[in-house]
Amino acid sequence: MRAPSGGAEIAAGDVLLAVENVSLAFGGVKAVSDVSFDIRKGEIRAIIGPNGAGKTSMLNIINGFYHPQQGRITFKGQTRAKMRPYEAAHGGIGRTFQNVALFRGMTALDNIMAGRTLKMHRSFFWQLLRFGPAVAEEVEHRRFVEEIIDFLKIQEIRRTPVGRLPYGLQKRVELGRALAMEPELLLLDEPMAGMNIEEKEDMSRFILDVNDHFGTTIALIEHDMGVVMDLSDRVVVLDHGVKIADGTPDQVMKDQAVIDAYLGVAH
Amino acid sequence: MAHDAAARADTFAKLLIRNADLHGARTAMRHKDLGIWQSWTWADSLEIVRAYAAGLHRLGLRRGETIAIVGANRPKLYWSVMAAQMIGAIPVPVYADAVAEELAYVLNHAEVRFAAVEDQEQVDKIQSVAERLPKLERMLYDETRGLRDYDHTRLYSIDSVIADGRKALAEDKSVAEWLDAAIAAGKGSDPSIILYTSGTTGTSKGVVLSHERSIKAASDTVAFDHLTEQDVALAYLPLAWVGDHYLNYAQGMVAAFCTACPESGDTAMADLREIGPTFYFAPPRTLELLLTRVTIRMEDAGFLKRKMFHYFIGVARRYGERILNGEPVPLQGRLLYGLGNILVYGPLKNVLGFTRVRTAYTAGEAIGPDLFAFYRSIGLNLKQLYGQTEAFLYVTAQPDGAIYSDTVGPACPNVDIRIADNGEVLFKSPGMFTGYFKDEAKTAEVMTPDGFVKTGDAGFFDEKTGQLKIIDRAKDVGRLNDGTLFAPKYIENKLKFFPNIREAVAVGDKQDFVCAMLNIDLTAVGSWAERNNVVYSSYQELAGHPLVYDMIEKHVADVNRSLAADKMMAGAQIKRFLILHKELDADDGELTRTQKVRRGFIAERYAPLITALYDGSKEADIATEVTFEDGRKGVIRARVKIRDMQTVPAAVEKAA
Amino acid sequence: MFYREAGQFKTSYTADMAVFPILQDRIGIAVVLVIAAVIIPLFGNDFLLQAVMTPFLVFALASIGLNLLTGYTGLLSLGTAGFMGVGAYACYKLTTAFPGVNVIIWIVASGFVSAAVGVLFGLPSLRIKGFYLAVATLAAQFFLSWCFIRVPWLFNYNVSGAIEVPTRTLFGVPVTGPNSLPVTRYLIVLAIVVVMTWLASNLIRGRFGRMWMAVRDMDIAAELIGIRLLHTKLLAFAVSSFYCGVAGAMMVFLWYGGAEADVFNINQSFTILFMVIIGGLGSLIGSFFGAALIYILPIILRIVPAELGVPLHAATVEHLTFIIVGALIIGFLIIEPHGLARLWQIGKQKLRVWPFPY
Amino acid sequence: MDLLYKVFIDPFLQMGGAPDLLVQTLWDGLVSGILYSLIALGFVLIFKASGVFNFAQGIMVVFAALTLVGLYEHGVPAYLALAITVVVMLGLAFSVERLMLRPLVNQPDIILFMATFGLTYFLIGLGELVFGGDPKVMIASELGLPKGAIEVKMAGGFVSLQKIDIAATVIASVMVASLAVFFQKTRIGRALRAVADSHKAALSVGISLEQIWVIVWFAAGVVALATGIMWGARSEVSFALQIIALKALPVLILGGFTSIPGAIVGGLIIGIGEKIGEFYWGPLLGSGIESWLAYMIALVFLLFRPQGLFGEKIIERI
Repeated sequence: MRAPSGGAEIAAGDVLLAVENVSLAFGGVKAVSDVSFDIRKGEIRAIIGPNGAGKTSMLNIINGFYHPQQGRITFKGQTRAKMRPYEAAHGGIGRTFQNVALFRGMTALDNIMAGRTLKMHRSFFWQLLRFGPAVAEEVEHRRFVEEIIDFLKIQEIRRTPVGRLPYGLQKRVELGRALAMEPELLLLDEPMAGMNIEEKEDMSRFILDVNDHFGTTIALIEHDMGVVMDLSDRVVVLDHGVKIADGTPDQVMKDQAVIDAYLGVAH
Repeated sequence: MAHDAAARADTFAKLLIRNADLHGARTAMRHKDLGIWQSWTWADSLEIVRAYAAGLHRLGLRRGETIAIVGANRPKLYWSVMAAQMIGAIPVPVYADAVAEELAYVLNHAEVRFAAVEDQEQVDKIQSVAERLPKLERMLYDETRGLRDYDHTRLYSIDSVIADGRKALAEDKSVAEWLDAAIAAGKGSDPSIILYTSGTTGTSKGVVLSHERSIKAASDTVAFDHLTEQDVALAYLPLAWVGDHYLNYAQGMVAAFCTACPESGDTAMADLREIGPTFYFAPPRTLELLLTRVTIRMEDAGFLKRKMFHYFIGVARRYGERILNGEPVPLQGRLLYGLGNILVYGPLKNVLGFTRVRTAYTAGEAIGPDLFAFYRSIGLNLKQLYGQTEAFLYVTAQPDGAIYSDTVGPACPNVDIRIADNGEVLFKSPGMFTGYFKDEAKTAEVMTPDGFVKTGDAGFFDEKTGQLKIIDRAKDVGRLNDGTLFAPKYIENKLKFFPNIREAVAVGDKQDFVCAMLNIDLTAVGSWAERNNVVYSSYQELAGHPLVYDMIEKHVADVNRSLAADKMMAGAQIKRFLILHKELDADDGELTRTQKVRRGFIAERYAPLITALYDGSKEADIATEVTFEDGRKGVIRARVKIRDMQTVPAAVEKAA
Repeated sequence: MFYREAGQFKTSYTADMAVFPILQDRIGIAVVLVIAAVIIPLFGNDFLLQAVMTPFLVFALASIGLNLLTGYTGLLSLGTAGFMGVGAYACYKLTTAFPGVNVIIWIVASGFVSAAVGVLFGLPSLRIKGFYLAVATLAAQFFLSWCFIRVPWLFNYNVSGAIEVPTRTLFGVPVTGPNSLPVTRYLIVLAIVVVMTWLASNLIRGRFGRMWMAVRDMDIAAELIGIRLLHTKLLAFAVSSFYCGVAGAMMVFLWYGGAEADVFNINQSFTILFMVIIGGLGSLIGSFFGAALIYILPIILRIVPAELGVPLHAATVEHLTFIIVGALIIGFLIIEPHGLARLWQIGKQKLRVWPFPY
Repeated sequence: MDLLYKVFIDPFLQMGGAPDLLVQTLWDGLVSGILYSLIALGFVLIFKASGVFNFAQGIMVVFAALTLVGLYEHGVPAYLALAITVVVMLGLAFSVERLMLRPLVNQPDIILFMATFGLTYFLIGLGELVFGGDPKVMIASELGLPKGAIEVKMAGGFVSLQKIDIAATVIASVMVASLAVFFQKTRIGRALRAVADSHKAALSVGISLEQIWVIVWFAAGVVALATGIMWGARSEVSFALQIIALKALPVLILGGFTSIPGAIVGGLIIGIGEKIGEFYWGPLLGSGIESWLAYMIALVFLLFRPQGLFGEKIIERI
């Protein structure tokens, strides 16, 4: 597949995204307070922490769905105060959600095709006639999407409305939709929540494949420590909106603060 | 007609070129991939195969060397076969599901230096036994997925090889010239392929076939079934099986018809429906599976629909086959059948993907008459053939209009068949193999001095139909004391065709008469029991129930009647039978893992019963050790009743 | 049962993405078109053409318009009639201002005017959702129908306050106005509806269709894959109003032959909303079914008693129709909330797997 | 310049110039506002308890009034007619629950919304079939409602207050008050509030969903009847009312779909707003702006407070 598009070129290993002293509050409630960390190009970065640690809020901040009251976010060298979600998408940030956010009324194929929206440019006029360039474009992207479908092994459910799919497959389709964007940074919010061992293994393999096949940088939230250990290069740990540790999986696992935090929630 | 020209082209490479000339624009191959049927014309195929062949040669594959082909039916693997043959190398297809063990044996025995495989799985499998394959140098793969960060010093993607060859052909005329020369140098007598017979009997042997023989045989059958470049076949049978190599590859090359490869094993059914082949082969097992699915799905249908379905299936049973065979049928029969065709048969065949099938074959094992009749009655031209790898599949095949469920047809064109005194079938055919690879001894073993091949099957020609009947493996056929031929499998199959009978063991070799030990089918008989409110608590109780005995007795009587019908077998009717108190079970070593009965073992395990069968006693006690699901061992004791049967005088002719 | 799909396989994405991938469907649609374009004009009487088919098609087009907005983009609108009115009045102004230009061009062009108005009233849709948006569109509805009464410029200061459709010709054949033939008008309506339906199906199968549905199903996720909500919603409003506008123009010019503001009142909006919901949200063919049921059914209800010679007061029939339609709407919603389109789908599926139940 | 003057200066000069007229207008606005509130109240009751956006509320008003008058015309004494009408509304509530809501339970809102459209059609047809389509005169006096007007001398002029309007105001207030009490104090009332949050909660109070639906629809029916009488007494009983009933929608927008006080306040804002607007600004646009002003007010308002007057800010989560 083609290389991710747009933005300043960043070599593997360099910082792709930097979060600096970011704080976010809803009304009085502090969701994230003064968190800083970075994500390097090409790595798999795990964000872990007990429930309500502000992990999802963090992702929402990164792709511009929430706007932090303080702090700055630098993505591909551009620091920005406020950004609309679709701008984040343009910038090359893909995303999947904790509780699947697919377009339920559409087939798996259309869902993934929708992920190509940004890459499609044929004018309304051509679309209207569905003729010449419009068709050519549609075919070109359909081909791309079919490769994703093949990659995720979801050929059989191509034409099934996603609403009818089992949870595990829905998660796969959602990953497919995110991949269709050819993101530079892929945010996965608990990609394995509620999956059985088998599905988890598949998903892990897919994530790794994505990472080395397309060289996509991945930030994921995950509860299953085993998975985090296997997948991630570096881990940042949040607790009650505060960063309590940051480093390689085993460093983090040894960290006392982390252990406490987890014992703290594991009543 | 394609097959005339085929005579002139004596190697597959030349055939490919001929097809590209005659049918350049016609589709040679399809593959369901990335959601649609990717297609290649004969011209495309030739171009690709030439490039591939050049590439292989540049990698170092030489004339006379072998190359293993491992994987599912995919264009690139078929092209691997063609490319290898084009430069005089010998492809050695191996079953994709073969375990590393078998794989190692075959690759080693065939001394392959090259292997073209489907994907990561196969690469891993081969690499796991790499140290036992000193000769193996290079591996080619089709699917890149997962192989990205493998060490690529000895690993190439097929695409890259083709690209490399294409480049060479384009840049350097001499390569093209060399290739043409290589093609021209190919002789019909050269070995075209080595097919390893799956090792049911001892270690597997490499059956060597030659270009001209394969092509000759294929040409004959192509003519026999009027296959043309218009036809389409779905290649879903294992690449390494003679069936696929014959039906799809050889016939496809000769008739220049289109070979379609399914997306994957599990989508084969759906793909079959989409592609709608005109030539179809399925082993009885598959057909049975299909029929069960049909019945189950119909059960969920509404009352009226179900009624209609069964009514018209009945109509089909009455008239269908006769209409298919072009026999006279009363007008109202034709009308009813026509109506049924609109309401049931047509749609049914459509859903199953048979709408366009002109010729369908089944083979491999005996097929139940009802099963066989069902498909024929709904208008599927299903026929039987008999053959084996050594014969390049075909020995006999049924011609349109002369179809019987219990015969396998007359000798194919240009095939001589002879029945040895011990009843073994011998044949001599245009397509027969040239020998076992690196195994003169075994080759000699199966060849008669005058050049016939021993099939190892016992059979005879049926007077009524003049078609061959295969009755059993030759070595299992015995004789009663009065000298009558006793073919246990033949009798057992007849018994097993009754849904109520799960397993059957016939005994009688060196005895005065034939006896049978039966297993009832718990589900079938169980539901029968419900309908007839027969109460039972266990298999044993049900098996012993007098009513069950009565029912089974009827079945046995039917079998005797049909045995009486042909006089070779008339003598071997069942005089006494019993229903075993337990189900024969692979865990107890009574069946093979492939669910075949192990006679010898059963004979000694149930010795008391067998003695009882012959000493005339009405019942017998038996104690057998069994293994339960949880692995515990236990002993089942039972008193088994024995029934005597009337035998039917051989003179009585069963109404055909 | 009639389907024979074995052997119908796709070797290109273009073929795979066709509107009617199955041969039998293509045949079916062809038959329908022939009946509509040849049989009916040849053998249909004026009543059928004038009072049944033409209105049915007009409503079908309006329903498609609304369906694009409500069914595909998930924006509930109660202002349909208003936008139709804009189309009608725009067409009237244009054709009276420039009599030279062919009226059919104006009928289509008037769609752009109502598209513009639609965008205007669509603006709030970024912040407002669901019923709230419905009320916003009500504002459009009432404001517009107020304009149709209070702005004499719109109806060229006719004392009657109504618009009279002038006679216009195409190749010398009168296509609008009192002395145009029903059959001519029917054929023009048919042509326009067929073409615009085809265009609509192109749109919804393409990128924009997916964007609309994405916004409908999960606007947040849509935004996060790079879809600009406002653009998308406004586009939906524009296209939807365009269709409604053309439908409105056709209603006045090719059906009524003249109209007062009251034609485009709130009840008209509701009627079309019914058609969409009963027909099936998010289905083009459903729009036709809905229009047929809601418009043609009452006609039948009116005719039947008369045919049967049951002496019923016209008013009584009128009331009964109301009752029955009301009951039917509830009934259909209970039987199949996803509308006739879903029933159609299910039936078709049954035929495809016949004789099997699934 | 002149226009700006007409829009921003002149109207206020008029107000200052003739305060009595201003008061009069305010009063009229207040009264119609109250009636809007009453209709809105009907919506709220049902929406709060069953999440159904009952489009038929408007027609229920008409239907109730029609039944009442119709019965009277058929010789039923006024008060008996009133009683019977109440029973009819109860019957309506029952059949709606049985034949419409129960089969459609757990369907998306839009579907239930549409169903109430169907109900509207049905009731229109039924009403006209039984009582005929032509406008009727409300039997106000027969029900002991006051007639005539009282002239109040104030602000250097006279303001005339229709007695019926005063009555309307009073009755409306009483009705709202009693509903409030009903919701706050009675067990069922609490259950109704609970059900708005979660159906289980309601069951825990020991009332089945079905019962609750019947109750709220009946309550809404009674409110409708009251509204019908008031409105009928002021103008006449006709199906035009159904359209006017739509005015309840902007009211709901302002007040929020679930807040009773909201409905009242919203109703007053709309009622007064449109009367003032019509009286002072209408002429600029050629009058009749009443028909849409309310919606415009709501629309503009929405743009600034999408969640309504009393609703609290929604934080979107994913």
